[in-house]
Amino acid sequence: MKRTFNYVVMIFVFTAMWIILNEKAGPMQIISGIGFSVLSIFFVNYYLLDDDYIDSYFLNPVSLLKYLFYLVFQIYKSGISAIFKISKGESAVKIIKYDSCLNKELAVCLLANAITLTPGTVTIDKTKNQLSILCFQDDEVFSSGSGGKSCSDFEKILRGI
Amino acid sequence: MGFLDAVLIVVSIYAAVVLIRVVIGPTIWDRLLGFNMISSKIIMSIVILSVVTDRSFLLDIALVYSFLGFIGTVLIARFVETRGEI
Amino acid sequence: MIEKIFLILMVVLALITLNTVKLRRAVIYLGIFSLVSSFVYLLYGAPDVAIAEAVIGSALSTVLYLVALKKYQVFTIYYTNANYNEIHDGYIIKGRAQILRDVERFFLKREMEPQIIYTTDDCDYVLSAKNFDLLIHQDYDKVKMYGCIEDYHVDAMQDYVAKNPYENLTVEFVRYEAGDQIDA
Amino acid sequence: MRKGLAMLFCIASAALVLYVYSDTKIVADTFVADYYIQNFLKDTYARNGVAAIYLNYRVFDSIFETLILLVSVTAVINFSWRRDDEK
Amino acid sequence: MIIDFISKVFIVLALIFMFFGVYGIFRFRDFYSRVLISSKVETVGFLTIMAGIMLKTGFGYSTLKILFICLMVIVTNPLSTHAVARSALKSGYKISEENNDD
Amino acid sequence: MRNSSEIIARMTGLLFPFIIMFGFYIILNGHITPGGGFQGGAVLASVFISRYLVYPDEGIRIKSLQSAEKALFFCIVVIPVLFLFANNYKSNELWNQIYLISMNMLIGLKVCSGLTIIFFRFVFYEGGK
Repeated sequence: MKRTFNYVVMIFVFTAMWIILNEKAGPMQIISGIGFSVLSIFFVNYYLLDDDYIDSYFLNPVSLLKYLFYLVFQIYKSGISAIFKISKGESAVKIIKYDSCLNKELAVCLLANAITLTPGTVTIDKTKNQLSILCFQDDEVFSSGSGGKSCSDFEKILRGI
Repeated sequence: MGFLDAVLIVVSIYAAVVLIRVVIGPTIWDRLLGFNMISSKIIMSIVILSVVTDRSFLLDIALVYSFLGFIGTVLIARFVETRGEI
Repeated sequence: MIEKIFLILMVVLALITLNTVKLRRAVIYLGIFSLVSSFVYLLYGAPDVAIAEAVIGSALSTVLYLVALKKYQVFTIYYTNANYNEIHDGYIIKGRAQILRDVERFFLKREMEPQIIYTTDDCDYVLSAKNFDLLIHQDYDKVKMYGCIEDYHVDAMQDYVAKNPYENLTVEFVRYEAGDQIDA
Repeated sequence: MRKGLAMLFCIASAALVLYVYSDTKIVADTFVADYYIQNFLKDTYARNGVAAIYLNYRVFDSIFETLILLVSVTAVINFSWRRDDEK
Repeated sequence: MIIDFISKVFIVLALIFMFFGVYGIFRFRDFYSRVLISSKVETVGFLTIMAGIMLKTGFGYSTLKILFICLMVIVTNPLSTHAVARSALKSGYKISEENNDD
Repeated sequence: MRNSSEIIARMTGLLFPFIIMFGFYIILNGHITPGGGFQGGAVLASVFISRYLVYPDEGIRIKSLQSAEKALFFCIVVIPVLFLFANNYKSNELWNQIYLISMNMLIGLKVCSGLTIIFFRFVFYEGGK
């Protein structure tokens, strides 16, 4: 039941993308959009990926929107602090290991993507749910959370995905 | 010459300045970083051009770059990392 | 105005691509060239050609050039210097002493792709890791080169250095067998 | 020496192209182009002129283009032949 | 009128962000600082300039398309940065610091 | 997975259906907006290239792609002969639209299979030590 619901949500997303690309929302576009999204999902399942696309890549739209808003807010916050760093010109760098408290593979990858996207930190490597992060010497954001069991705000949002 | 035309010129001058880093960059990863930055600037200029000339189909080309632009960078980086295997 | 900037960029990129010796750099320059040329096609009102150039230049042609570069053998050279303990651009540019430039030119002439890696690690640490083909250690005017004894490229390198020696540098070759440990 | 000559040639041709671009308006004979631009919509019902030309007026062109792709695929397969390719 | 002014402010702000990104790529002296700061401030400038252009054009299909471009850039831009940084670290370009935590 | 980062592999898999839909969009709207058979086929072929980033092993059936390419080329030769040189439907708008869309589609699929074959032959069979 839940699987069918996920299929319907994904097909809806792809059809919306098709309508945006065509810049027209007539009946012809909707029918062809549904047809091509079903075709592309089946093609990806049978020919390109080993596992099922819906099972491994389904995203809850509500928490995805929450994640996006928080991500943009975070990007601007650290972007402004990055400007001060540029004008100061400091350059001491370190690598820290960060144990994430997430279980799903896709959520960990989205967390790594978000870490890379914020100025000041870049993800280098990932094994299971441990991330190696490259950051500045005086950065305190991730080194404080690595010892204890507390989750950062990103992970609280990403749990719902 | 409108406001957006001036913005277009400024963005292209930025791209030309980043090209200096691509040319003098001591290591090959500096060059790849500059390549990445120039590609994002080209996406910006295409979007601005489509607004200036009021042709919305030019956005397709920006979409092509945002979909497929990372493949070349990833492949070159992997080529350097594995020392000659692709 | 905008066309002129991008046309001049295209000419500059073509000249740089022609003038470079290392082929991996040329692949990157060609990637930027295809980006800029796609934008110039757009400016002159040919969006069909611009889409084709974008797809082909960003994904396909890069891959084909890299597959062609697989034929070249990559020769990994580590460079350590005792005088510096921090990597920055000045180290890389000033550290390019005459000897390193000669080594690079020598391998390029033999149709190999030298990949030079600058480290601040100790010489001993790099020796114990042993994922290099040639290690150059410089301490003011004393240069030591470490290479495997079965590598015939290093033999040719030794002959080359012996044939035209340097005035203010003493170059010494240390060869090790494939399996054993050496101490520096 | 050869590289210097090649650079000189490149700079000269670039200067020529920029000069031609800035100075004169060179346009080829526009007889065929005018006919196509005026009539392609009611001949072929395609709103994109390029598609009208390569699928209707010059359809042989695109047929032979795909033929060239087929021939090049065959050539690539033959040149990269390997011994365990047969199984 | 006021929306037009706000969009202009956004675009000028984006140009300032991008100027800092371009300045930072010449300011820092080693590769890792450059990959940490400059290429990311670039993304901030990208998002801001897209917001300004979306305000300028008003709501329509082209606005949705630009939003879609922004989403795709958010997904794919970190991938290339991650690949470049990882390639530099794996092939031996060492970090110039003595107390690494690994 | 030989030396490929897990993050790149996982996030590239997320993009597959989007790229496929975009390629079909470029092919199908080739007669209205810029694009067409060759460009859309190249986009579809780059899906297979990015699949190489996810699973770098031989999981592609090249033999079936070869036979598909030959069959598609046969169709490309036959359809203009049936339609364009028959002279009966030349002034009918609907038939013209169908002809344009089907030709674009065939050319796109053929270019996709051809470029995919070239890429995989080069990567797996050519250029080894």
